[in-house]
Amino acid sequence: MKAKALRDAFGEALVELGRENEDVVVLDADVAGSTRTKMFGDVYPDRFFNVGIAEANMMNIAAGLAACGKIPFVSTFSFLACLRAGDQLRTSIAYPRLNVKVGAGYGGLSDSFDGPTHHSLCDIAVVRSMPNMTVVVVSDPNQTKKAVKVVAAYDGPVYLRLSRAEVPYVLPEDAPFVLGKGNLLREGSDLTLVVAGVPLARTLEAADRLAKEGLQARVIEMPTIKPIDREILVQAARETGAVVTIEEHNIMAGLGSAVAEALAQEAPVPMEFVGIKDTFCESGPYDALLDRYGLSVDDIVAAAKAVLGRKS
Amino acid sequence: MAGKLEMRECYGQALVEAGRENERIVLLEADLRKSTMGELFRQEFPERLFEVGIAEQNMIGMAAGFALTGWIAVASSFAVFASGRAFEQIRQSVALPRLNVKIGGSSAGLTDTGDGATHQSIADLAIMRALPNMTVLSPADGIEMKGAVKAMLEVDGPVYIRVGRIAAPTLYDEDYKFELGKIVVMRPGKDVTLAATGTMVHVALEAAELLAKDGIDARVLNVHTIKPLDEEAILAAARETAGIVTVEEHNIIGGLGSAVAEVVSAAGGGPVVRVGVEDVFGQSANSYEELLAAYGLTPANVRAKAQSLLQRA
Amino acid sequence: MSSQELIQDLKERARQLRRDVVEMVYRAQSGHLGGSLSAAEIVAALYFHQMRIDPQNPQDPNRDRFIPSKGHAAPILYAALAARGFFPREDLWTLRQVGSHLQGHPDMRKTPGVDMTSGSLGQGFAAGLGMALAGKLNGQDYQVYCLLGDGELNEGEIWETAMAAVHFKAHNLIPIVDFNKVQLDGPVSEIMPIEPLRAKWEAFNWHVLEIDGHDMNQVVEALAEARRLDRCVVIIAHTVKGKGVSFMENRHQWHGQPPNEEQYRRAMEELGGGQE
Amino acid sequence: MADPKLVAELEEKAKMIRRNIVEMIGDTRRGHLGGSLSIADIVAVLYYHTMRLRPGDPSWEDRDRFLLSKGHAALAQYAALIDLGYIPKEELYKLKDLGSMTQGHPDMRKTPGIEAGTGSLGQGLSVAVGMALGLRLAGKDSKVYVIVGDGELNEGQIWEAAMAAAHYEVDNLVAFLDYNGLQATGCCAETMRTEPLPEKWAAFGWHVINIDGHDIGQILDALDEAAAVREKPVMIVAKTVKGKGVSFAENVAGFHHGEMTTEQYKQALAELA
Repeated sequence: MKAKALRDAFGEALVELGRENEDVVVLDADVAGSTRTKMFGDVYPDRFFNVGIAEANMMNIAAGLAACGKIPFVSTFSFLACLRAGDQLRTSIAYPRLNVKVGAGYGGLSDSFDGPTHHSLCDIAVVRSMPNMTVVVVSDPNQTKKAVKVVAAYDGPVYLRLSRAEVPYVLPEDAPFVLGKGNLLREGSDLTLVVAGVPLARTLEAADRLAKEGLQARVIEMPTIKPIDREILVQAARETGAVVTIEEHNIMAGLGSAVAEALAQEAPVPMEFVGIKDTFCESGPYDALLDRYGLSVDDIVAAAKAVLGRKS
Repeated sequence: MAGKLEMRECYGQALVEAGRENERIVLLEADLRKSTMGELFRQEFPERLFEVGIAEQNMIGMAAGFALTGWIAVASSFAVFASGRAFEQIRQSVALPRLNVKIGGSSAGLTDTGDGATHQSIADLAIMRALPNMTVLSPADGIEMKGAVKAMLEVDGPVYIRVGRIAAPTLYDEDYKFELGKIVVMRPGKDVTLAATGTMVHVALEAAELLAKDGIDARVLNVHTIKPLDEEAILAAARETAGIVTVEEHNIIGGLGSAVAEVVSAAGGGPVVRVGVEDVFGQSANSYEELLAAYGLTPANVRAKAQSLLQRA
Repeated sequence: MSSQELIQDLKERARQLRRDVVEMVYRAQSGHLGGSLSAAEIVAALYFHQMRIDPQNPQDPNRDRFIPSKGHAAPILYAALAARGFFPREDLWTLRQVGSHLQGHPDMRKTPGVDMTSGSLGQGFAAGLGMALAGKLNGQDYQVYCLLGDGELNEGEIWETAMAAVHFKAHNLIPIVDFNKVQLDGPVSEIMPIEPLRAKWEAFNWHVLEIDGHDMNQVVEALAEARRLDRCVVIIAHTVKGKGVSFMENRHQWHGQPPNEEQYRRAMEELGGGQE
Repeated sequence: MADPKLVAELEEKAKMIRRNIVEMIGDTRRGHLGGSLSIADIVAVLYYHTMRLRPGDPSWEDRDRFLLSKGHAALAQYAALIDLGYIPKEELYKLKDLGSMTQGHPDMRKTPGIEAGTGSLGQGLSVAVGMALGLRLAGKDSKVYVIVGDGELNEGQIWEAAMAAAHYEVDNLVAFLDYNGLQATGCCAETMRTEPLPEKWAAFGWHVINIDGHDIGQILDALDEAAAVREKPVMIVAKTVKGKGVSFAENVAGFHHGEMTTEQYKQALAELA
C-alpha cells in the first residue's frame, strides 16, 4: 500500500497553507528539520521563527502573535508542546481562546528509538483537560493535509497530534474531514471499534479478522477527540451493544476515557480499552513497540472478543 | 459535624511531624511556602527547607536530585504550577525513574478563589492520573490530610497530593486510619451512589441527606485515592445501586468522573453521571461558596443529578 | 504642557492610582497591594503619557500594548484603565467579585484595554515578544511594554525570552523590571537572588537603563530613551514595594494582604486628600 | 601542568571511547554521533582519572556522580561504562534495541552506572544541583559532574538552575559546557544566539574556566582549579568540535543524529585506530 510519513504530509500542507493565507506563521523549537516545518521556513523565511530550545517561550510567543491577528502554527515534539509548555498552553492560549494551532509532531510512540523521554503517551489527557481546546489526532497522510487546512480555518486553539511515522493511505481520498465528527468507516452490528490516529490500519485489519470469524465490527474513526462526536457514539453503543477503543496513548484519560465519559452517561455498554497500559515504554522499532505494548492486531481482536463476552 | 480544619495547615503540620520522625525528609518550595504552609517545616527544620524561588521546573528537577541521593523529597507549590508548569519535569525526572518525590499541589481546585482562573487548578487530577507510576491522593478533611501525608511518605515512589486552601468540615475522628487505595464508605445506601473526592465528600454527604428526605437511600463513597483506584468498591457500587454520581472540584473531563467511567464501562456496569466544573475555566469570586455554587458543586445540584440518573435508570 | 507641568500632572496621576488601588483592594478584601503600589509611577507614565492608546477604540491594531507579566499587579492596571476611560470607574469596586470583568489576574477576554491574559509568572514577557514580532511583521510601529516582577526573573522562561528578543531584534519590546526587591515570601536577596541584575541583562545583550522608579522625571526620560534607541533596552526601575503607604513599604506581608478598616483609613490619609 | 604520561594515557582512552561510539552506531543505525564525539575527551578524563568510582559496585554510596544534561550524548557515557564493565560488552551492538541497556536516552532504571534519566533538554542541570545539595546535606564529599550542551542553554530551566546553584553555593558541582557551536537545526548562533557564554555564567554567579575541550591537559588543569573553588559552582566552558575525531562528521550539523554509510563507518574506525 502507498504510504507517506505524516510529518511530511504536515510540512507540505503548511507550505500550501502559507501560500493561501499570509497570516499563517510557523514557530519551531530547534526541531524544524524533524517536524518538517523547515519546509515552510525555506519558502517563507520571514514568517518562520525558530526560537531555539525554549518551548515555553515559543508557546507564549505564539500567543502574542495570535493576539495580533496572526495564525501561528507552533510545532515541536508533542511531549514538549503540551507538557514542557503545558502551563503556557493552558494559561496563555486555551484560557484566552487564542487562535494558536499546536502542530504536535512525533505523537505516541512514533519517536520510537529515542525512548520514553521522547514518547508522548499522555498528551491527549493533558490537552483534553484544558477548557476551550479542540483536540485532533490524524491517522493518514490525506487526512493530515485536510486537517491542517480545516484547523487553520477554525477560530480557536487546536491541538493537532501528528506522527513521525510512515503511514499507509487508509482513508479514501475523498473522505471528508469535519471537526467534531467521527467517520463511520465500516458498518457492523456485533460491536464497535472506535479508533484514533495511526492504529487505524491495524484496527481495520482486526475488523477483517473478526469478519472472517463471523463477527461484524463497526469501525468508527474519531479524529476529533474533543469535542467528541457523542451522537455517533451513542448510536453505535445502542445498535451494537459493545465498544472497544483503540489509541496510541495511555488507556487512562485519553480517547477511551472520552468515549467512556460519553457512554457511561448516556448509553452504558461494556467497553474494552486498547492502548498503552499505564506504563512507560522503551526504545525500539516503531512497529515492534506497538506490538509489544498492547496495540497489535491480536490485541484488538482479543479485546473485541473479551467485550463480546460481557455483552448482555 | 465537629468543626473545621484548615487543609493546608494540616498538610504543613503533618510534614513537620514526619520531619521529626524521619530526618531524611527535605522540603522544596517555590516562593509560596507561607501559602502552602511549608513555612511550618522551615521554622522547625530550616536546614531541610530549600527555597528555589519562582522556578517550579527547577524545583522538581532539584527534588529528583534529592531523591537520587537518598532523600524523601517533598515539593510543594500551587497545584496549578506544581502539576502544570512542571509537568514535563515530573514526567521525565520523577515518574519515569519512579523517584521518591512527593508533590504537594496546594490551593487546589477552586480554593484560590480570588486569584481567578490562572491560579485555579481543575486539571491536576487528569494530568497526574495519566502518568504511569504516579499515586494520586485527594483527602477529604483535615484529619484525613494528616493521614494521607503520612501514608504518602511511606510510599516508595512518586505521589501527588491535592491540598485545598480551605477550612474543611471535619468528617473523621482523630483515631481515623487512612488506608491508601481503599475507598471509605461514608454512608451505606442501596438506591444510588455518590462517589466524591476531596472536600466534595461533605457536599455529597449533605446531598445524601437531601435525598433521604426524598426517600432515596444514597451510598456515599470517599475516593481519597484517585490512583490506584479502588475498583472493587466502585464496581460493587455499580452493581448494588442504580448508578454512580461522581462529585469533584475538577474538570468533569479526565479526573475522578472519567476514572470511574473507565472502570464501570470496562465491566459493562450501570450509568455514571459526573458533577464537576463543566469544562470551563474558573473565575475570581469573593467567596469560595459562591464559586462552588456558580459551578454546580452544591448538595442541591448533586441531588438533582442523582434524581435524573434514577429517573433514567 | 511644559515638561515641568507634565511631571507634576503624572505625579498626581500616580497618587490617584495608588488611592484607587488601596480602595479596590480594601473593598474587595482581596488583591495585591505591594506590587501594585511599587509600579504606580511606571504605569502612570505609560498610560497618561508614553503609550499610544485610544480608550474609544481599545482594539486599535496600531495601539501600544502593555502586559503586566507580573499579573498580580492587576489593580494598578485596572485603576489606570478606568482613569483613561476604558470602563466606568465604579467597576473598580467589583474587583474579584463573581461575574466582574475585573478578575484577580488580568483577563484579555473580559476587560477592555487588557492586552494579554497573565498571572502565571514568567509568561507575559514571551507573549509580549510575540506581539512585538507581529508588529514588525505587519510593518506597524507600536511598542510593547512589559512590566516584569523582580521575583519573576527566577522563572527561566524570562531568560528564554530575553535571549530570543535580542536574537529577533525585537527593539519594539520594552521590559521594565519593577525591582522592588521583595517577593511573596521575603526579600528577593534571600529567596532567590537575581543580582547582579545589570550584568545578567548585559550578558544577555541588552542595553540597560537603571533608574529610580519613583522619580517621575527619570521614568519619563527612560521610556523616551528606550523608544528612541534602536536596540533591545531594558529599564531596571528601583522601586519600593508598597510605596506611598509607610507601613506597607518594603514589607513582603503586603504582597497579597488586604487592609482592615483602620489600615485603609491610614493609607488613604497618607496618600493625600483626593479630588473624589 | 598535567603529567605528559597521564595525558597520553587519557588520550588513548578518549580515542577508545570515540571508537566505541562509532561502533555502536555502525553502518546500520542512526545515532547521536556529533554530540557524543565532542565530549569524549571530557568523559575520558572524568571516568579514567578524576571521578571516585567502583565499577564493580555501581551504587557505592561514596561515588562521584556524572550526569549528561544533554542526554542524547549518552553514547559517550555508554562507551566508558562498557569499557569499565558496568554494561556488558554485547550491549555495544544493541543501541536502542528493544530491551537493551543502551537506550536512546540514558535510563537509570535500565542501565548500571547511569545516575539519572535525561533526554528532554534543560532538566539535567537542575537534577545535578539537587544531587549536589543532597550529597552536601548528607555530609558526603562526593562531587557531581554534569555536561550541559550549548544549544540546551536556550532552555530557561538552565538559568533557573544556574541561579539556584549560585544561591546555594554548591561547590561540589562541576559543570562542563560542551561548547561545540552546533545544535540540531544547525549553527547555535543562527538558531538562538547564546553568546557571550562565559559572561552569562559569571553574571549568574558561577566561577568560570575557559578551555579547549579536546586538550586533555587543559581539562585536567581546569578540574584541578575547580577542586579548589569554594562556595561557588564551577562552569568549565569547553570549546569543542561537534563530531571531533571523525573527519567527515566534524562541524557537520547533519551528524547531530547521523547515519554512516559502510564506507564512512570504515573510514571512521580507521581514523580512530
